[in-house]
Amino acid sequence: GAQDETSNDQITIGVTYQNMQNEFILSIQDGLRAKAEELGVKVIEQDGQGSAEKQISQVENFIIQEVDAIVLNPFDKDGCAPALDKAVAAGIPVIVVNAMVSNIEKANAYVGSEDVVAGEMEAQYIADLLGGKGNVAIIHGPNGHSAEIQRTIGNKNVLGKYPDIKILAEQTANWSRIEALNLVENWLTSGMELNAILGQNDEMALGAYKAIEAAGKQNDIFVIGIDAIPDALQSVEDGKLVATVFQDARGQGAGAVELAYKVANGESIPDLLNIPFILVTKENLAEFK
Amino acid sequence: MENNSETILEMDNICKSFPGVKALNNVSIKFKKRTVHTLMGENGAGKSTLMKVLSGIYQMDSGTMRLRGEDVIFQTPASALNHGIAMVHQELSPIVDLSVAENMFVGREPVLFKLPVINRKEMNKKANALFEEIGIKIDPKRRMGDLSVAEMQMVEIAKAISYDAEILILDEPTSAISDAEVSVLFKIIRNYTQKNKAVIYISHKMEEIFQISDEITVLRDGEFIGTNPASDVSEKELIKMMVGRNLNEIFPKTETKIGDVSLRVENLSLSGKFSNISFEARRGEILGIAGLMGAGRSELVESIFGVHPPESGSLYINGKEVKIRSPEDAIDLGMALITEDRKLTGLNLKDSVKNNVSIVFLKKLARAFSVVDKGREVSSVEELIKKLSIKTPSRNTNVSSLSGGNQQKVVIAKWLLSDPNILILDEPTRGIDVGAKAEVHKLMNQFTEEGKTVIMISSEMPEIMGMSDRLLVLSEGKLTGHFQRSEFDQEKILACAMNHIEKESN
Amino acid sequence: MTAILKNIFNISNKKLLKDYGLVLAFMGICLVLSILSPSFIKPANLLNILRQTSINGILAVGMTFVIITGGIDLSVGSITAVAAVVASSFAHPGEHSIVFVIFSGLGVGLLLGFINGLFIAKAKLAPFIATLGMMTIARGMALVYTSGRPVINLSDQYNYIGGGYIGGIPVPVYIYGLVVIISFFVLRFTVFGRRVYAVGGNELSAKYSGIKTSNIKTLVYMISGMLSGLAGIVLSSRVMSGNPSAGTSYELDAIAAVVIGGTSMTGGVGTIFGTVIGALMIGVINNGLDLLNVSSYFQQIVKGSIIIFAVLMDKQANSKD
Amino acid sequence: MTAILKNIFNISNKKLLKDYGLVLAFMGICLVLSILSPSFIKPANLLNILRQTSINGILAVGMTFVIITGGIDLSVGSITAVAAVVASSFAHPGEHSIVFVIFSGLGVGLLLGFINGLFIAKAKLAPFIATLGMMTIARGMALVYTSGRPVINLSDQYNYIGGGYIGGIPVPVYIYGLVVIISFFVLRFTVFGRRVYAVGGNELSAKYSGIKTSNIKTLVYMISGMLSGLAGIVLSSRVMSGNPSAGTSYELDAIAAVVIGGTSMTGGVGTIFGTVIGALMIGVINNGLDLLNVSSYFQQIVKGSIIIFAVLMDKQANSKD
Ligand SMILES: Nc1ncnc2c1ncn2[C@@H]1O[C@H](COP(=O)(O)OP(=O)(O)OP(=O)(O)O)[C@@H](O)[C@H]1O
Ligand SMILES: Nc1ncnc2c1ncn2[C@@H]1O[C@H](COP(=O)(O)OP(=O)(O)OP(=O)(O)O)[C@@H](O)[C@H]1O
Ligand SMILES: [Mg+2]
Ligand SMILES: [Mg+2]
Repeated sequence: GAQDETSNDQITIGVTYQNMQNEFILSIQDGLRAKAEELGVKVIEQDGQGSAEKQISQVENFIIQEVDAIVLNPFDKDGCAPALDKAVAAGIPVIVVNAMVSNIEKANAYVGSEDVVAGEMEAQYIADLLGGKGNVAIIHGPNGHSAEIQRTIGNKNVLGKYPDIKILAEQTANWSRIEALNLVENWLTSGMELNAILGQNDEMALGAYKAIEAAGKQNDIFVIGIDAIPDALQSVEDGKLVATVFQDARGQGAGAVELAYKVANGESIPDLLNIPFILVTKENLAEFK
Repeated sequence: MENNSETILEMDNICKSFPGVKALNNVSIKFKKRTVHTLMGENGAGKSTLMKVLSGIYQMDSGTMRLRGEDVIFQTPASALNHGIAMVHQELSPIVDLSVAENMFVGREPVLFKLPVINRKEMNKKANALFEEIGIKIDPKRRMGDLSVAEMQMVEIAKAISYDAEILILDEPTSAISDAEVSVLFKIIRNYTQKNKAVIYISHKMEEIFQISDEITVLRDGEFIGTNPASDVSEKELIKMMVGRNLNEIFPKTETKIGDVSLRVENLSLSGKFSNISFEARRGEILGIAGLMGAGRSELVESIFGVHPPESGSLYINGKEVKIRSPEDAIDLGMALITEDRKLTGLNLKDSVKNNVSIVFLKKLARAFSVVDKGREVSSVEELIKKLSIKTPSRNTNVSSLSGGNQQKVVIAKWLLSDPNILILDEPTRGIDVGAKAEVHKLMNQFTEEGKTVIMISSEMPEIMGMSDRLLVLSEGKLTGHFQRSEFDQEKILACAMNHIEKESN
Repeated sequence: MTAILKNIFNISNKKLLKDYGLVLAFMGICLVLSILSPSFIKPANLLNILRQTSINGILAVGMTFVIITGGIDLSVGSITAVAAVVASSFAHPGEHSIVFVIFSGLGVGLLLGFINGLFIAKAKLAPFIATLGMMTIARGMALVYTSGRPVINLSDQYNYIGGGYIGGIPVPVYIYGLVVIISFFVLRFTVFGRRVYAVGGNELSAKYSGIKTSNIKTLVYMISGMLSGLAGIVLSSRVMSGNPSAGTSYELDAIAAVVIGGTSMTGGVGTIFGTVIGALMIGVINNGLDLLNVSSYFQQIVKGSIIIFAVLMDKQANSKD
Repeated sequence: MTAILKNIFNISNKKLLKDYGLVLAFMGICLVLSILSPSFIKPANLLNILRQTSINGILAVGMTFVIITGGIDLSVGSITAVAAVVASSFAHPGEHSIVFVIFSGLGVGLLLGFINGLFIAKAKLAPFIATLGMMTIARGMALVYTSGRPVINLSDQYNYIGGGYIGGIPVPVYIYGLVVIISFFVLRFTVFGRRVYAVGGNELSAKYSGIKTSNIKTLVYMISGMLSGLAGIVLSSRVMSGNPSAGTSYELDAIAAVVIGGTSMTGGVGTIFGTVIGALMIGVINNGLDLLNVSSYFQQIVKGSIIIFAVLMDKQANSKD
């Protein structure tokens, strides 16, 4: 009985998330669901499971189901562009949330900010801590994935400005804590003299910190992450991670569904809802817990 | 014969070694056209190896082969086939999911309009024509895996013949077929040699050999012993050449005291296989079960042994009713079943002689934490290797590298080690040499002397008549005859075996 | 139900019968989904399913050849990625002819498949190891080739392959259909096809019959490689970018489609028809669960259970005959 | 080189000989890495390698049992995740005794393995299908159990399992060592172990020899499941969080270790010793490439090539005898 699809009175919004095995995306979902309930809209949620191709298929399914609007949380900046094209061609409004697509101009609105900024923010904080001088390593997300690409661009945009900061090593740990832990253990035993490690997400930063702690170098190496997951916030509070980068996931989710609701009702909406990144350090931690 | 048969193939000083074994040592044989040349020798003498060298499966270490006077070396089976040498292998190797015709023509499929597209019609027609010509009745469209072992063997033979090769090698082709089919085969072989071609034949069955051979070569331990015209040698002489000593009685039945009933079977039925079978077997007795291929004998004993438990009927051991739901139950009740197909159900070809022999016995070798008592295991296995004179470089050799007959001995050893009270043997001497055969028969006798029971299935009339105290005959799943030793008569037994078939044809 | 279907499909038709348990399971799933979600049987959705199945479907066809010979190809996902980035890199607007672009993708797939074949057939490596190695190597090659960045800015012509329509039907569906028809024919009616079965069914016997088994084996990996190349082209043109991380873990879905379709992992047995049903079943389940808006966590539980259940049902049906 | 080593290892020792190609390849890799990176042979690094290998190593041991019976277990990674989240959920400070926590992880692994076993041994599903289904289902279960969020805030006691040291040696290394020793013993010296080989070598013949083959098969999946549970405990305690997406694609590394170690995918053949070398080889390569700071794109190419090369070398060595 719950499947009476698109009854005329209720607005239905299709949402495709990039990957629901990512804690951060779950927070977007939380915000989105809460807001949707408040607005009384029906949401059809799909998990892209880390595949642009899947997200395109899901948007195709939304078109078949004749949803009133689509919220697209793209996994792949380029690969998800056809999804947007298809929705536009079918006359369904699209709100893009949290991550970019290359043809963003076709969307009705973008909610969030660019990953490049997060990469810049963490690199800047580390550069400042190091006083513009020192050896760093970067732990990347999975090679070729959009967030990895953009955060890397951001990292390098900043580090490139400091001739005295050397990137001694870069390696992927596929967003995984255990892989980062193994990687940093190996780096440290190789005698690499590091002053800071940039994790492109918190899971990897936490793994890196664990290796550093075990090697007794927690006072020598700064570790920073991105996402502000609860575990990372706790770690910042304990003085372990020096900082993490917070993105208002709940705010993004809520904002996206709200814009989708409005556009489905024919209201006019802004084409950009900027929800900026915020650097979380011990000082401002209280706001995020 | 001699005058119009010229030499087609000479094998000269062929040597071939495997790790730990010198399988062939300077073997030289000449093969002639229009001649059936039989190779004989004990298990592991090197017969199959020599033929595999000839058909391009193994490469000889040294020696020369001259085909029609020209030196040849076959690097692959394909090149041997191209030179007109076809072989039926000792071990069946059907491609079960292809049709009969596809199996026959694999590697030289007839095509449509010179395209690489199979001409199925043509293929089936060719197969049919060949089957008709040589007198076998099998639908070429059937799936190979659905055939019985005997039918598969006939298909393999037909396949080899269809190459129309100059030299046709048959390595123990009759080990899986019945007398009726053997006579078909012999007709085929005669026709074949008439066409100015040579046949090389390998078998352990004496009567057959004298029936079909023109010349006989004996190998022993990889060495050439001698070639003789079949008409010039006696069975005794051959055996002596093979085993290097005199071997007198082939079926040395000893008289034993026949005791109580140890196994009683009542109204056993399994639909489609056999129905209403009742019999009893006594201590100290060898009970033979005769019948034609496919009569349901194997199914019956497998059923008793718990492999496919019967649908109805009851079993009594030593007078007590028992339920046997699995081979494990049967083994626990002191039964052993030596199955007919060693490759399929008898051996783990990926493991060593030792591990194959001890697998059933392991349970009794277990000490604390079910750890295997290795010392006892090794000594019992070694004892059996000696007792059955299993020809193997060591107990740790993989069984797959043993000759066919020695593999059969490993199966026998495995079941002897489990020390059963009721020993069931399904074609136990298939593919084993005269010496080993005598050995197996001696073992059966020893067994009964100890007051144990033996049930034996055999398709060889002399064997089953020679060894049994009593004989049951099965035909199409029904008991059609029951003979005391004093009443044994080959014709009567055969009549019972064909009971149903005759009724149908009348 | 079983009895009725047995009557409808004439029992004497053995071939059909062998597959009918699976077909029955497949139809059952479709029926349930149609009832639960009215969108499911809309023609547009059925086309969606076909298009969404096409990539895995193409890979599964190649995998069928490999598995019938008793092998396995774990590298299909990575080869898909290599072909995707190579073809894409030539597919910028106005640079190369579309024919050249397509051949580059197919060619690179064929080449990597050939290397797989060499290692397996000539160097006699276990297929699992050789293709596992290739899986890692090819992924690395795709990353090195692109420096880890997706190849973008592709021509409209190229995009037509994955995104175009002919007579209202998506182009990938035609491509998939063509692949299926040709493979079906090859496997069933050609000398090569029968030899694939012979090699998988009993390699020794095939060899003794004079078949160059190593050639057959090399060829099946080349076919699988080439079809992976094709999948890479379709995929990259569908997402309009050649991503070096594309195709990750595609091998599992492809193998699953083949095995669900009744092909035995030990070789010698299997059909393209079964594989198509297997791939469609996976596609239908993915699509249906999305339509029903089943939470993605439960989706996995449901999907796994359906696969097990479908194969169980197939076994039941077959064992009863 | 080969000749010298043949002399050093007395050739008559067959068992060693059979594995020595692999050992040689392994030693070769270690030698090269020691030369290229002086850090490689530091004791601290060797301990690192052992610790990093332990999780895959434990899974590979269970996989060895399964593969020797001729099966495969694709669900190990997902069962690892289920055990990780279940054990973690009981491991908050001061909530449950550590023994209970450990048993919960092992128990859930055992249970899921038992279900695998039932489907394979009793319902006669192809192991590939049954465990593929379980792979998906168990992953879904881990996600549902945690609502997709990692379980954090674990007790120090729990942390000790993956992060502690005894006499300077990491606890996971002891755990791995114990698993190896027990399994080696079981497989080699017990009746059960011998039956595992018998079932894998020829199931029918095993059956006729009075072995309850379905029990043996069920048991090996239970062992694999339980060891996956153990791996989940070690993993989650090592990173101090029970992540439902942990262990993704671990099955491939585990299978690779087993196959590199000389166990045949067709069953009947294999040793724990080989698997240990296989797992260590993967661990050493991962570690060495990190030490050498090889770019992560090239790492994949190098890693794949080394695996192929090592197995080739093993084959060479064995075929010469
Ligand atoms: N592939 C192989 N590897 C190792 N040893 C082998 C191999 N094939 C045969 N042998 C050995 O070579 C010897 C000769 O074996 P062969 O199979 O030729 O005997 P045979 O005369 O055919 O015996 P049977 O009558 O039992 O078939 C035996 O000792 C056997 O163990
Ligand atoms: N696994 C099986 N599947 C199908 N049919 C079988 C199977 N095993 C045996 N049969 C058939 O059952 C019948 C009885 O076979 P069985 O092997 O018991 O005969 P037998 O008297 O022992 O003859 P043989 O000397 O050939 O062993 C035959 O028609 C045979 O083809
Ligand atoms: Mg022989
Ligand atoms: Mg029989």
